[in-house]
Amino acid sequence: MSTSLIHYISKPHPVTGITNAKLGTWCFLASEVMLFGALFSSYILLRVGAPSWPHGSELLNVPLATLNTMVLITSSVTMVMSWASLAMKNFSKYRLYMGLTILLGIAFLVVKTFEYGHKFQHHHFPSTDTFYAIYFTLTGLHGLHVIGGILLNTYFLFPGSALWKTEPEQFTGRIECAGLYWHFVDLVWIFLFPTLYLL
Amino acid sequence: MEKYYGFGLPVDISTHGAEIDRLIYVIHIFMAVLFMGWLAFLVLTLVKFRARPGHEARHHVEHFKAPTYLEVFVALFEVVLLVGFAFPAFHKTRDVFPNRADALEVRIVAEQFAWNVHYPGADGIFGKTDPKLMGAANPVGLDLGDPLAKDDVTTINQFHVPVNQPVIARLSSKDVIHSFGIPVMRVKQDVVPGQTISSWFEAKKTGNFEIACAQLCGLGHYRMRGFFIVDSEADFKTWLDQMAPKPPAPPATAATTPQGAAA
Amino acid sequence: MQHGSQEEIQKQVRIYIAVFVALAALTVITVAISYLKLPLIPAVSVALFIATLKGSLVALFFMHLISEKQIIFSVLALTFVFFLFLLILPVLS
Amino acid sequence: MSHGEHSRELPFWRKYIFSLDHKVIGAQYAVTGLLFLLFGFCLMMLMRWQLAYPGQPLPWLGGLFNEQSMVGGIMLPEFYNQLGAMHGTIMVFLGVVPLAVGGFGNFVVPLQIGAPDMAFPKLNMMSYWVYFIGGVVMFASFFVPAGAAQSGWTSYAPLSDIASFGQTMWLFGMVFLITSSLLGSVNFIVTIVQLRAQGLTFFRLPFFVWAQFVTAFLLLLAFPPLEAAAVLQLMDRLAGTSFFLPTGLVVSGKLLEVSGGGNPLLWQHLFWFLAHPEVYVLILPAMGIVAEIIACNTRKPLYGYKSMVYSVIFIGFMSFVVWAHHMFLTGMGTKMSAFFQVTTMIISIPSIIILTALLLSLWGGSIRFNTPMLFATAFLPMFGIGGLTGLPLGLAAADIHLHDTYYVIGHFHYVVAPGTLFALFAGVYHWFPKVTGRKMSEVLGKIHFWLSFPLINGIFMPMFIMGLAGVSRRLYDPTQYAHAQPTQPLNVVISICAWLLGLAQIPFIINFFGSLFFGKKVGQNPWQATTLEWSAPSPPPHGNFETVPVVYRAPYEYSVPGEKEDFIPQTERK
Repeated sequence: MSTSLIHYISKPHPVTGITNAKLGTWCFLASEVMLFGALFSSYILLRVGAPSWPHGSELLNVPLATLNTMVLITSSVTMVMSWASLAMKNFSKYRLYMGLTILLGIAFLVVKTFEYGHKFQHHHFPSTDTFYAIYFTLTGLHGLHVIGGILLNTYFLFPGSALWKTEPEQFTGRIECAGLYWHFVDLVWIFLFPTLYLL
Repeated sequence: MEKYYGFGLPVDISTHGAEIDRLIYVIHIFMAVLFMGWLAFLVLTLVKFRARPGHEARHHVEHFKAPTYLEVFVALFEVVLLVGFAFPAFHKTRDVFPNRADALEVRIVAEQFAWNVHYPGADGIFGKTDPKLMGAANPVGLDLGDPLAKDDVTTINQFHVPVNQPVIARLSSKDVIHSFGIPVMRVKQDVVPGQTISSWFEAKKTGNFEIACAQLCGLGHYRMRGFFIVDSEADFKTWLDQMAPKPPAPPATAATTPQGAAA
Repeated sequence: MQHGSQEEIQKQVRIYIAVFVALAALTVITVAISYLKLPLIPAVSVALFIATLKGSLVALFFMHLISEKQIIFSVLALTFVFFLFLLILPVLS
Repeated sequence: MSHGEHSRELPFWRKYIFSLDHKVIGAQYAVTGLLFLLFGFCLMMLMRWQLAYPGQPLPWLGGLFNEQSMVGGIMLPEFYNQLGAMHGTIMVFLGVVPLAVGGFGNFVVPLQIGAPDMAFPKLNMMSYWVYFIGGVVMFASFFVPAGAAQSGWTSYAPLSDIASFGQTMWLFGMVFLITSSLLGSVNFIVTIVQLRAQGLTFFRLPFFVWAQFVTAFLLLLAFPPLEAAAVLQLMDRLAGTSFFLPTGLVVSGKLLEVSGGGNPLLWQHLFWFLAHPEVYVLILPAMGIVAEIIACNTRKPLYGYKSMVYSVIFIGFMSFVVWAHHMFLTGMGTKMSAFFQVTTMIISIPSIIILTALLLSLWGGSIRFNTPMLFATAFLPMFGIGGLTGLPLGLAAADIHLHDTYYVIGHFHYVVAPGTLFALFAGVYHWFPKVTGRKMSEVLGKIHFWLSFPLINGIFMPMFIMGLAGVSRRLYDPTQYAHAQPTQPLNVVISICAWLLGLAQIPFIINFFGSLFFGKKVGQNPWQATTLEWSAPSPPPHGNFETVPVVYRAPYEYSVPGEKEDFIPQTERK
């Protein structure tokens, strides 16, 4: 494998102090900031230009979304705990926390599905008005990110964790990067929640 | 007949166009001088420093002062262009509108692929319009029940204006983005659906010119051509009278409130 | 960060729990405030302030930004500037 | 350290198709990019027939098209618009960027920084294949009912919102291309930051690496807003939302059944937020290539290397705050337009600094006029014309007359065609020996250059005259307008030059493929150059270098007084 020739995969670079994967993940997150930033910016533009704009809490289910916020925050904690367990060389605890993170991610999606289903039942679709259009687009794109995170974490829970036996340091680094992504998804939700539901 | 179009800029019959043309000329002279200087230096260098027996490259080359001066000069010249030419000319066309009382106000409604022109008629006030009423017979969706609409004149692709009188055009689009361009008037303004954008101009000469759509608007973009006719004051009045609706309008279809032309 | 000793990580874990409690509390607060039905400007300011606070907690502690290396801050600073440029966009229309 | 034996064990499909080696991926990108450039060029040659001889049947080829495109060999306006939109899209996103960034960047950057490969080889492979899928989607869109996208490469809404299915394909294709660019840019940034050889400080980097570094940041941060815009437009087209559709649209006499409330200008803002940095994505790698070739063939260091580096960083930064100069005529306020006019004028200054530095680099040299140098030298005045003609367009008042005319077409083609493309040709001739171990034919190369150079000017110079006469771009039949008739003979001149330019590429194609097998074999450093890629064997083996390179010097140590040779490689101890 050509990867064996490349430096700073598991050990940090002596000058920058970080591994390749970590810098790469942060660069990727930077692009994600611009993606969601552009959508937030579009949201502001459309809202400012609209003659009237509904208050999110009148149309959306705030208690359910609050529950979902809690679920996502908790999953962020379990995610960071799974990394901490690896850093403390406790692999079984890692599996426990990682499994919990995945379950919480799925729980988030299930709640989201109920929310969407409820909207569709009442004939509220993306085409209904600009508010629903931006609501479905933003939460849908965020949902896709959650699905991506669940797939990634599942990979690291099962087949990907074989690396722990051969390259524990590299594996811990990978989990830290997966965590960065997962926390970012949480962070986006932290801004989406008040923007769409509370304002 | 005077030649309007050729290889250079089209003839300019507007009151404001001279400033735009002056800017275009000044900047092109500047560009030509700068480019010729560069090119002369390039050719000279390529000949002087070509590889040949007995000629060696120099590792250390003295620091040149000239490029710094040149760059400072270019920067200053750009400031002059902006402050001296570009800002005032753009400001004049976009911000300093003529007095509405002295001007002819028209609505231009663009569609795929025609220019609908809506004159307010004798009362000087536009009748109410509604997208729901738009159709082949009523291209701007004029509400015929509105008393203010009774004297309104609409044409398709025939834009008559009087000479020596400012014209304020309220530009809107029914479907996609078009761009309202009259080359001889040095007027070009994107027409964005959902918005009404105003543009003004004043013709100095009479004649028969054309409106061109400058923004890709679909498969008929190339033939979205309108006629822009500058009449003498008397001719314009005659034309407008001729176009004015003769028979009394049918009874009102809906209760309406009079609505003036929104600024 | 990942090379910290066991004790350091144990200390980290306690911080994570504290951050979690803070995040949960802030969520409750922001929802509670929304029921007050403040006028738009104060409501937006308060909600965005709390969201920024929560976001900073996540970024600083969960994402370890508090002890991160210079290069990552450089990337993020650049991104932040361009993010601000993006926000010029609504002003333009 | 030699891993040559290891790679030989790989089966063919792992070595050449799904390869993880940056050199193979670079070559894949370059060849695919060149093929798309040829395809995009062919689209343009078809358009040129309609423009030169509107309404006349296309000889010989006319019968090959179905009745959706041509009737009796006469092109339909729908097909013309498809050709226009796809020519732009293909040239920019499938041709130039993949060749300049994916091809040259992938092949040359790791070699020039002394790295064994890119930081993430698997990501690199994915980036190529995602790009490939994007290309296939774009290409396939010609064959769907009602054909490919036809709303211009800019895809302005609402026209694109109500366009036929080809537009949906275009959007999906763009999502793939954007994703590919994002993956690539992450890889470039990490590689350049982390994997530089020992001793290779940032100010010892070849200028080409700097250009690629800044380009990677532009791709990373400018593309996501377009991705957001593409998502919004897909929602408009597939889920019936109205992000770009205002209330009360009447299309073909019928009120559109949508909720409305959207804003058409939102698309333009998001699009140009990407597309202006994208212009610099096209030009910066080209500047980098030209700088390398000029330093090597003048046998002296670049003039003002540091000021060039600072300029390129400044350009990258400023390119994010000029986007609205594409939108002066959308009804923007004078204050805002003043802001963007000022930023536009500011960004011209670093471009002039780089151009002047490259020009002054020739002074005092001993210039070898080989094929790469001819193309690189021609880049300078051509980019000069392209840059200067941007000035009138950057001033809102002059833009009133010139906006959306052929002047704009002439301007950006001078930047991208005789500018960037010439630099890319120069790069192909320059690095071909490194990629293959063989040199391309100088005779064919010079024929290629001396035919292409006048012809390409014959295409784009007349466009300025047409633009000043006020002729709009994207016109299927310009003779419909009285003001476009006097300049119509120029359209014939342009078209003939374009077709001849097509023929002038034949020597290049023969040279490219012929030299793969029959080119003169060369050693590792045929141009006596100093940068690291020339310290590796030609072609470089898997892992690139036979010994791990250590750098002791600045990138362009040519003609140092008192030295035996007129070049000192970066790896040579002081």
